[in-house]
Amino acid sequence: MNTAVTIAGVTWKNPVTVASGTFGSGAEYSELVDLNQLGAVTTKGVANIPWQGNPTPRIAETYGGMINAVGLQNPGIDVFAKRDIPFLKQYDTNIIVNVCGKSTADYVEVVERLGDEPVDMLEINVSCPNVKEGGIAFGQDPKALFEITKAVKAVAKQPIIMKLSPNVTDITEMAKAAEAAGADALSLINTLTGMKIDVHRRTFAVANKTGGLSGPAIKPVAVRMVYQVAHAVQVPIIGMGGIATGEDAIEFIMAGATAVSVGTATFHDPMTPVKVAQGIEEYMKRYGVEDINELRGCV
Amino acid sequence: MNTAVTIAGVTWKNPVTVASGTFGSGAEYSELVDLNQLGAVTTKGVANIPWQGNPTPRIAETYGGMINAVGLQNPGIDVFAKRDIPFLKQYDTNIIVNVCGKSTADYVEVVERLGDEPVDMLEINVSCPNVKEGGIAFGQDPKALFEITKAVKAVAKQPIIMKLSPNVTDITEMAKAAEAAGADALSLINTLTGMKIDVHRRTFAVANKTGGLSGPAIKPVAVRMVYQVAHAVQVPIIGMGGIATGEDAIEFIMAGATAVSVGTATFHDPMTPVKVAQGIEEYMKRYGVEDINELRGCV
Amino acid sequence: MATTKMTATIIHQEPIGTGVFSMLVEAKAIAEQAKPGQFVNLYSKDGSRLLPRPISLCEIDKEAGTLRMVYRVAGKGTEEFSQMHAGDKIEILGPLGNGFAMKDGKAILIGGGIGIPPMLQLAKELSKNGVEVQVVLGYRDETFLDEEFAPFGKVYYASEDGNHGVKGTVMDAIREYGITGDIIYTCGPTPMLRAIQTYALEQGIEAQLSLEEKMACGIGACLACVCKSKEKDHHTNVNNKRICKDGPVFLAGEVEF
Amino acid sequence: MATTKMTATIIHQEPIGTGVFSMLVEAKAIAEQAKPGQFVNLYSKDGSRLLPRPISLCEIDKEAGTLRMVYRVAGKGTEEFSQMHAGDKIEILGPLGNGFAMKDGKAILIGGGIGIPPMLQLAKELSKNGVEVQVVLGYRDETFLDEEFAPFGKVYYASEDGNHGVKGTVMDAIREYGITGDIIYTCGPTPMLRAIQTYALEQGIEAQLSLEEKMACGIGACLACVCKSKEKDHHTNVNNKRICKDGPVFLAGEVEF
Repeated sequence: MNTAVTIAGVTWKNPVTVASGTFGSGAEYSELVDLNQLGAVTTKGVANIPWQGNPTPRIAETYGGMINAVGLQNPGIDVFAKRDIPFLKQYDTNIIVNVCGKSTADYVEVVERLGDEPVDMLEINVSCPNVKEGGIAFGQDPKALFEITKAVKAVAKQPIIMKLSPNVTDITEMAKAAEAAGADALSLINTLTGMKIDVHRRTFAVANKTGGLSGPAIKPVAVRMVYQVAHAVQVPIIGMGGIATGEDAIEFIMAGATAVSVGTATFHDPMTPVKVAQGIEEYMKRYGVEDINELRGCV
Repeated sequence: MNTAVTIAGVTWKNPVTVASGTFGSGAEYSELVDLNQLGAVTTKGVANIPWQGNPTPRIAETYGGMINAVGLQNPGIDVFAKRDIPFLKQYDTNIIVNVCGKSTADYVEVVERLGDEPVDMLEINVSCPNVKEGGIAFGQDPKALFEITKAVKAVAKQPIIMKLSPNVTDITEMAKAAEAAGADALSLINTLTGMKIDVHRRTFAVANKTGGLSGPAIKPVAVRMVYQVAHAVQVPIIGMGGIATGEDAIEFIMAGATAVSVGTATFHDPMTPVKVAQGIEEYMKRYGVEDINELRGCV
Repeated sequence: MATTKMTATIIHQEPIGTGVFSMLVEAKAIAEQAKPGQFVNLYSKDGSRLLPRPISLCEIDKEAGTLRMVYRVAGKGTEEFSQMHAGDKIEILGPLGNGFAMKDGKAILIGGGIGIPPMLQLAKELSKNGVEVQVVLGYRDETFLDEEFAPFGKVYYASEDGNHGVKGTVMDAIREYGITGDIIYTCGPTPMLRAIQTYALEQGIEAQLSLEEKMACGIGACLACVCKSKEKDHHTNVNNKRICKDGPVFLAGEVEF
Repeated sequence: MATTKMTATIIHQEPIGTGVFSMLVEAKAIAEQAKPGQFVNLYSKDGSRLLPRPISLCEIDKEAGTLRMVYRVAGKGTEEFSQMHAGDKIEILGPLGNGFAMKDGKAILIGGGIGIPPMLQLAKELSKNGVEVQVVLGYRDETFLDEEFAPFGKVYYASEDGNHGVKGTVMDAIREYGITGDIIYTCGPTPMLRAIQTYALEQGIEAQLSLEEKMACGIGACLACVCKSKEKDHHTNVNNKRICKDGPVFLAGEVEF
């Protein structure tokens, strides 16, 4: 039984990684989860310099999900490269570094800086709804997405995954722009922009007013977008949005994803990423699937 | 304590109606719910001629919600006007007729036809994601929305509510287009386009492949959009998307809605629309709110 | 025939087959109104599952005010129900649908799989009405509920593995045993219903088919659960009938599915 | 200090005040590791509520392998917990956070409202260590848990309505009763903690403050629950500390909140 997948030339032992921002750089969860059992670890977004992030409260539970407005707090590339990459290198898994920035120059700087680091793939976060200056501006305009992708690709030594925002009228237009600019893979979906109001306190539940909605609640939107994008471009897709079980992962793979990320569900049970990987194997056994790649886009 | 609200000159005894398509024309639910206790009844979409709708399965449960692809099956305006309007006239509530069509001419025909009928408001469905020929095409392009709104307004005798699709990059652009064309009110959000795959049968859970995602799962997206639109236009808003309790309704009102619609939650409990109206009163009593209109947009 | 939404109390629950459970609830207002072939909506307590599960009525005891539902665990909702115990409360809406129209003619009741339960109350009432009842039950392998039909008529079996009665389908059993009658009442999987529909139309005998479809409201408002009708339907004004409201029982001649 | 995710069994639960519950669970692996001021994540069984509820440890019995949590019903999650009974299972992750650093100096333990419970285990352990313990408890009106502090030290009260001890805040009680000590340990609402922070910095005595913030992961990964730190934090490389991981207990001089 083969669970290995290859994305932009990088082979993963199984198609499961974690969604950026839900898993730190893996150190905290490594006490509870065996990182060796994941196809890849995707780190929290890292910028060229340290970011303070947003004021608190940064998160709120919603029905079947949550909204977050952490605001990409991160220690900056220097501390990250010195501390987090060596930590992850101890494990037999791929390292995907999520890169964030406020300008094209910021992204390019981080991507260049990571060129000589022992990381396997870079995921470019152009879709965070919680940071005003950048990110999402690139993620909601196909031309801007094309330009940032091209700029990043020009300096990148690792395969580039562009992470797409679902807060658009036509996700395929965005996917095509990223592909045309040379993206090696796409990951989708980032969070849906949401808001929660605390009616008892008459105030916003997160200090940023809006936050990114994630969790099982949004899975149908994510599956739909993965399906649409898989029919619009040739590059591989890492699917995410509400995955909590092996069957959820299979659903994304059937929609056309090559791999999947587990995010919010990890907050409900730290073992979720590993359970999803195991659940994929159980599904394959139950239905006699020899190779996970057979299921991709099968509907 | 005042729970009455006025929308485009029409006064509702309380700010609660039902979301189009979840309540038929009220006849079935009238056996379980007292329609007199609702501010308005919003009917299922009606077209100029009968529509067959989509193949089955038309619905699937999702996490904290559901997707539907009923495809606007309806008996056509003639039967509707002869049977459903007189039925609803028996009750002390406002009648909002939801109008659907495949072309501008279709919409105009139904709106004209309803001009002499004793109905209070018309809601124009330009955002149904489940019908290929029309609807959503108007709802995702501000120019098309402007034109259809203008065409409808030119012949309308009742106030026109334009129902907006959430499947857009910028909902405020759509809201502004509808307002500029003379819309008297806006209702939002219609459903998010979603997909569910049955991994055991390796097929789509609804025959239409995609369907509209509704239910508490999407409430944060709906609240965010109502808040954005309330800050972008002057016309009143009927807010909807996942409302299941009085506090949910208050959340939408605080975000800027004048009234609210209860939809999917009615499938879980037929009494929900009435319970929401009661829950609003309970909230007002608890916090000493004299007039529901005080809470509108208070965050 | 008022439909009631209420909180029912579970009186008894037990597994009666692999993944098949029998639940008895006290729901007086619904039991008083219910008839064979109708169903109820059961609601999950878990907030992630909002839609009701439509479950057919297997037995209706108007005096005791109880309903019996026999159902198969097919997902998380029915799994949740199966873990409930006597004394637990469950939200229920019913009775829903039209139910079978009981006639005087010699009856063939055909149940397939989890379509078998609604035939039990029907068998009981027809038998009480003095009608001659023949029961044909189709199983994959393991049987359930079959012994309870014995008091009401002759019971014939078909099973896929051949361990019970005819190896094959209920249609094979009907042919094998030469079962004849004036009217067929049936509930079961779609291929079985289609075969019976064809058979009944060929034979020119009345067949009442209980159909199934994914439902939301359960009362005819949302138009999720339609089937195609041969003639334009009076209510919908198109060639669609609402399974939850106009059905679930239809005449073989009026629907296409 | 390994953190364990496990299924705990509820041994006992009872209300000990209006909307305040005391839950005792068997969770040996966590109890063995836990210390005063740490907390656990409790998980809802309802699929609509995915995030854990962080609950402070009120008592830790390493021999019995039990944990006691005293919590207020503040929403649907805690309401669900409050309806559980002995024998029920609950998912739990812990111990989480740093806990109090127990010192030798004469101690002032200050608890406000639902910040009172974690002070009980602390009082017990400090007392066992031979430290002189003074306890100041602040309530809105109704008291709870206060009698259980008596064996470990002198207990002072403040209440908003004045029915218990000083009418006013815990700071009013400290001034009114002239309470002095070498070190303050405290948990409670933010305004109270701010007042204590100011007081401690003015008086030049150590104060360990247990902070609260909306949390997601509970282990320091998601960066939801930060507070501002006076100095650049070693881990985050910005002036933010993670309440769930670096806290919840911080020195008065190191955080701004």
